[in-house]
Amino acid sequence: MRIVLNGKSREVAVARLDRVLEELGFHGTKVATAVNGQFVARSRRGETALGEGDRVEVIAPMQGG
Amino acid sequence: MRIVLNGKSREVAVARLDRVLEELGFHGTKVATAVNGQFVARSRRGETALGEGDRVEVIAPMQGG
Amino acid sequence: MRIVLNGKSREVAVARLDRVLEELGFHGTKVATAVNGQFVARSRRGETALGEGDRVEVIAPMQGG
Amino acid sequence: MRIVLNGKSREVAVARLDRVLEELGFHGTKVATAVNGQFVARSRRGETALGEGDRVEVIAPMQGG
Amino acid sequence: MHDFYGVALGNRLMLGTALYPSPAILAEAVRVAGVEVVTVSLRRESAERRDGQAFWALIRELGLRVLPNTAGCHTVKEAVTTAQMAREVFDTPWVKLEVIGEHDSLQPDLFGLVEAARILVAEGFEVFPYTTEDLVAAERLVEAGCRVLMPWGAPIGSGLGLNNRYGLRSLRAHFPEVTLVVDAGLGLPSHAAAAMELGYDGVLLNTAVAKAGDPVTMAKAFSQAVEAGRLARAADPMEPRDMAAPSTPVLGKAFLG
Amino acid sequence: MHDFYGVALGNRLMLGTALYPSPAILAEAVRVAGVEVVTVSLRRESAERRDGQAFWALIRELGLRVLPNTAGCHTVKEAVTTAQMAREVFDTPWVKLEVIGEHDSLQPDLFGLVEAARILVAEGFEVFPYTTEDLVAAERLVEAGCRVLMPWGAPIGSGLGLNNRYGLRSLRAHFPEVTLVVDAGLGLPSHAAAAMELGYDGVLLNTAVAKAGDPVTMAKAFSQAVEAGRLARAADPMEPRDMAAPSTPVLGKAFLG
Amino acid sequence: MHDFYGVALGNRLMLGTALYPSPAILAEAVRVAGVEVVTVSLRRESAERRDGQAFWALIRELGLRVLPNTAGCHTVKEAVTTAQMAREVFDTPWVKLEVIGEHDSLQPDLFGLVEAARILVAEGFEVFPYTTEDLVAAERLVEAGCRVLMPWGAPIGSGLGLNNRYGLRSLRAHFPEVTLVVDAGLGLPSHAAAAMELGYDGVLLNTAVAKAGDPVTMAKAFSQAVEAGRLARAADPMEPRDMAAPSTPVLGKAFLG
Amino acid sequence: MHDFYGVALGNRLMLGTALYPSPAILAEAVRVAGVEVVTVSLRRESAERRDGQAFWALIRELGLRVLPNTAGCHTVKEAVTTAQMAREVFDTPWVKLEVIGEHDSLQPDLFGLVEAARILVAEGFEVFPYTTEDLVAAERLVEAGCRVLMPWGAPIGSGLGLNNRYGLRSLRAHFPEVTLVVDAGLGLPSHAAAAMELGYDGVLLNTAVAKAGDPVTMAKAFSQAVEAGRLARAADPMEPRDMAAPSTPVLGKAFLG
Repeated sequence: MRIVLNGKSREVAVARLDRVLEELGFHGTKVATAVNGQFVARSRRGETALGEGDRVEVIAPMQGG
Repeated sequence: MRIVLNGKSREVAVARLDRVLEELGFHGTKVATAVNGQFVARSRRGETALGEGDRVEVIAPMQGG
Repeated sequence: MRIVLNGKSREVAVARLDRVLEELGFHGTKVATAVNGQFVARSRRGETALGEGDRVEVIAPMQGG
Repeated sequence: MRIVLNGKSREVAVARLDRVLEELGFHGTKVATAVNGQFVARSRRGETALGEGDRVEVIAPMQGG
Repeated sequence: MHDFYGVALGNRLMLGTALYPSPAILAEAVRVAGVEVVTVSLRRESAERRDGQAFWALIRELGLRVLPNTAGCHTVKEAVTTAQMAREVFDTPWVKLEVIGEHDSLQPDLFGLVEAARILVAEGFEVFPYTTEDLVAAERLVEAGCRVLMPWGAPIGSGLGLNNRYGLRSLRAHFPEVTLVVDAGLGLPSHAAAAMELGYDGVLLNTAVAKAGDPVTMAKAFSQAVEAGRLARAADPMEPRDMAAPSTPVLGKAFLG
Repeated sequence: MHDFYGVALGNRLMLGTALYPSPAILAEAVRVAGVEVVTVSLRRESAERRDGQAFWALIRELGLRVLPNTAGCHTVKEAVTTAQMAREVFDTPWVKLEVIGEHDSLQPDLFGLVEAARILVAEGFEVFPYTTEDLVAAERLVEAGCRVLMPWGAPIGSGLGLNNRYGLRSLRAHFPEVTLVVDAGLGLPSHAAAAMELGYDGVLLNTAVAKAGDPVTMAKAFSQAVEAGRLARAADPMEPRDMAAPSTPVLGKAFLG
Repeated sequence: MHDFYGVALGNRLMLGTALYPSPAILAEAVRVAGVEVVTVSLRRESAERRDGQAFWALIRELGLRVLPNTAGCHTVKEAVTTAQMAREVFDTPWVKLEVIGEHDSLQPDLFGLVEAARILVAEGFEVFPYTTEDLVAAERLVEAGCRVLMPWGAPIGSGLGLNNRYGLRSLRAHFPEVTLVVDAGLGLPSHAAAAMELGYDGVLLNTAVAKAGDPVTMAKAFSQAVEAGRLARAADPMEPRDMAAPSTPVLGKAFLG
Repeated sequence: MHDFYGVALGNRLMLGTALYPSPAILAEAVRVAGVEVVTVSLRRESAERRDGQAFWALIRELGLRVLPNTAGCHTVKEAVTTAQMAREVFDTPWVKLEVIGEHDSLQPDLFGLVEAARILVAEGFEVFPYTTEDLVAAERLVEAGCRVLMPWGAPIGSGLGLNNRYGLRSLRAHFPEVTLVVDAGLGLPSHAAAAMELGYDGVLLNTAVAKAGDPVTMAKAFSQAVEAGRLARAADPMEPRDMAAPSTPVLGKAFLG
């Protein structure tokens, strides 16, 4: 299934958001997620199934003013 | 019937707004009217019947900045 | 002999500036002196003789900005 | 005789300032003169004899702020 | 050149009509200054005293274009109703829209202002919103259909001048197509000239003229200052420079050492 | 009202004559602005080119009062000799006395200025000293016989405006009887209006007009601004206040809640 | 004394963490200045580079309180979602709420700001809104539940200082109970001191420190200036006066004529 | 780095000793602020009261370097004689040379100042002249042998701050080698920080501290502000810019539309 991760199209083998993050190499990272513009809390990643073409944002801390 | 004209309680003998204005001495004046906070155009005064306690505002040109 | 000390007329029994200072009660004070508008150094007080009506200024440290 | 006119060395045949001005082509001009840094009034040009190497300034109106 | 809803004004000074020592002085001030637009307002009329009728007669006599305001309105509803009454009484689609948000500063309520502007434009009014230098509010007012914006210079009646020149310059830069008028807070003609030098299209004031010792002379002074600022902008001023530059050419200076 | 050595001027703007794109534009600017006094200078004349004669013809044609300067003089001797020559050429006792002390800022040398002023006044000149806002120098210039003082607003040609308003206000307050003119550094008409609002009797400038994109229009702008500032001072401006005050009376406002 | 949602800060300077020459210099600047709060942001993470993880490690090392921002958000939705993600990542209810309305000036969109603030407060956030000196917007933000307001001094990164001192003073006067922080636009420590002298409770900046030739020294300078301004406000400054008053007593002066 | 006649000062704030509520508060203010130099003066001593002796004891106790002034002197002769007496009493070659030219503003008399400076330098004094931003007077004072100049910020005791920033900046630019101190007229720490940011080497004040509600705290505030300004100058501040620039990088921003 193809999703859009941080603006780039990616092929993923699984659908559950937590699994997707693992598959894509985010295990052990401090990140927050949004799917199609909606925030998805860490606690809810396990119950969040992605669909074809879903836009997933994975964001992390960054310098800011 | 009693109405409130420009904040003061007044007894009037008629109900139609145009008649009321005449009765209250506004004949021949350049004024605009509002009833209970709603603008009533000159053209519609004849078809506007006032009721007990209605608030009538009769306003005229004044200095302004 | 009368001199003017800090603007006030004073009678003094002696003429030498160092003696005058002593007579007037300035012994042991940190002061500087001027006679008739001219600075007189401490070292020269002994050789400075005052005359009738001389203006003597005796000044000391004071708050300043 | 050589003089310095407005900073440039010039040969002149006469010595009187008024004649020099004429010889150098200033007839009929609105100018003021100085010799060796001193102002020489128009009225005194006739009695002013120049000497070898004298610095003559001939100035006229100009734009100014 | 920017116009005012299709109306070209020769004189870019607009004057309020309040606070003058007398109607005669108001009339004379307006005449001497050659203003073409005056602001007016509305108040309750007394059938006996009929003050409003007298004032109206004076304004008609002056034969000027009037810009009715909604002064003192603190809600959208008040402002809209007042505008509707003003349109009928003064027979003009123009309205100086004021929605006051705060008592001490008489600062505009930008939220209510945008809402009221939308309503009035939809009803065919030509709205002159009394606003601040806020760029986003300006954008919304323009989207609402306002073709004139009137940011304050300083609080009404304060006479402080241009409190935020940066903001006013920025507003001018962001809305090159919109007619901009500095409204309120000016105290001296130099303030008015500066507003025009910033590229503003006009200046509206009242207190600084009406409360001057000699309102007629002050009206003339402001009128000339506004024109001076307008001309200066058109004449393309020199760039300021940090160092001096002799105006009198140095070349050819006599040597008098 | 303050005069200029017995001469009353209707127009309080004085213009320099340098740096204009052409003599024609200078002439037009002066005419349009209605100025009554222009500053002029002196330079070496060439018997061949006779530039000075042409300029003199132009000035005579304009029929204005001229104020010759001693621009570029850095010593008392230079300034005095230049003044003497200027008096003969321009046939006037007036002289704008400049003794320049510093190259980058063209700041007046107050020491040389006072000395030169004493000499020239003794020789019967009517001296217009180009000075700073320094109160002590002003006192000495007045003691020397100067009845006009011309403090700078900012360095010549900088266009920065009034760098030290406090100092200029203070100078005005200390010399109520003396004619005061802000000379040099102005860039915009609002600067000129502000100078007059401070109570100054006139404004002298050159670069801001001559170097504007359109000198003729800018000259008119400055002329109007100077007059606006003069009128404002005469009209007794309102006091600025920190809080707002409604211009439109609140009494009698309709209740439309 | 005003706190920040129940947190009392000893050091009233808050620093941004962006634009420093290196993480080491950021860390040193923060340490030397003794700041207790730094602003942070969120961006897309790359599973390979994991930049965010490195930055997060640095911040945890610094052991400071973080104030996550919603920089770059132009809509309410973006800002709210960003805030939600920030709360999870940084594990704090604090959020510096930015809803940008205009690109060149990065001016806050007051309309979106108030709407977003209402939503976030309802969700339990402790909102630090990046706003302007607008009094009505301030009123609505406070009504929405904001107990801290952060008006700009000037556009972000401009270094211009306090563009509208009148407006900032007015905001302070109208909201004596609210914690006020000047956020953005400061360029020099004197700007920061002035903000505190106006009665502000803190100063937040980034560019002026990060882009200084020596960020560490500049951070220390700002920290001291903020403290200086805070102390000055507490010490009840003298009233400025137009005339001079000798500091050295005149009484008893020697007569040396 | 500029020194003060061979003396390097760690703390660039110098304090006057007059007008404090009590000697104890003066002592505490000086201690808390960590100042290294205080100004003092001279007055007629009474053999009975011996006030001067008590003050002298206090100063000796503080163990600070003293800078005696010639406050209140209006003539060269007075100033010179006062300096001579001060040197003997305070046993220092340092003198803050004041020749006052005008009563209301306490403006320096630049003419008398230069003359007195020449005399005192010839007699071996190390002169700290209280002057204005005048460039020519500065040149003459330096030629006379002054290695420190102390231009005013505003009239003594006025608390107005820096009345002529352009002039002060210009003075700094023209005398890169000379030690420059802003003396008098400051009212707030932000004024002091600004003076140091302009590149000045120190700040001298009295009234703003002594007349504050809490002089001790205000002294500390000024001390920190002076240090903040000094550090900022050393840290090479960013250039101010007219437009905004995001501090938080835009790259990598999440798409949450």
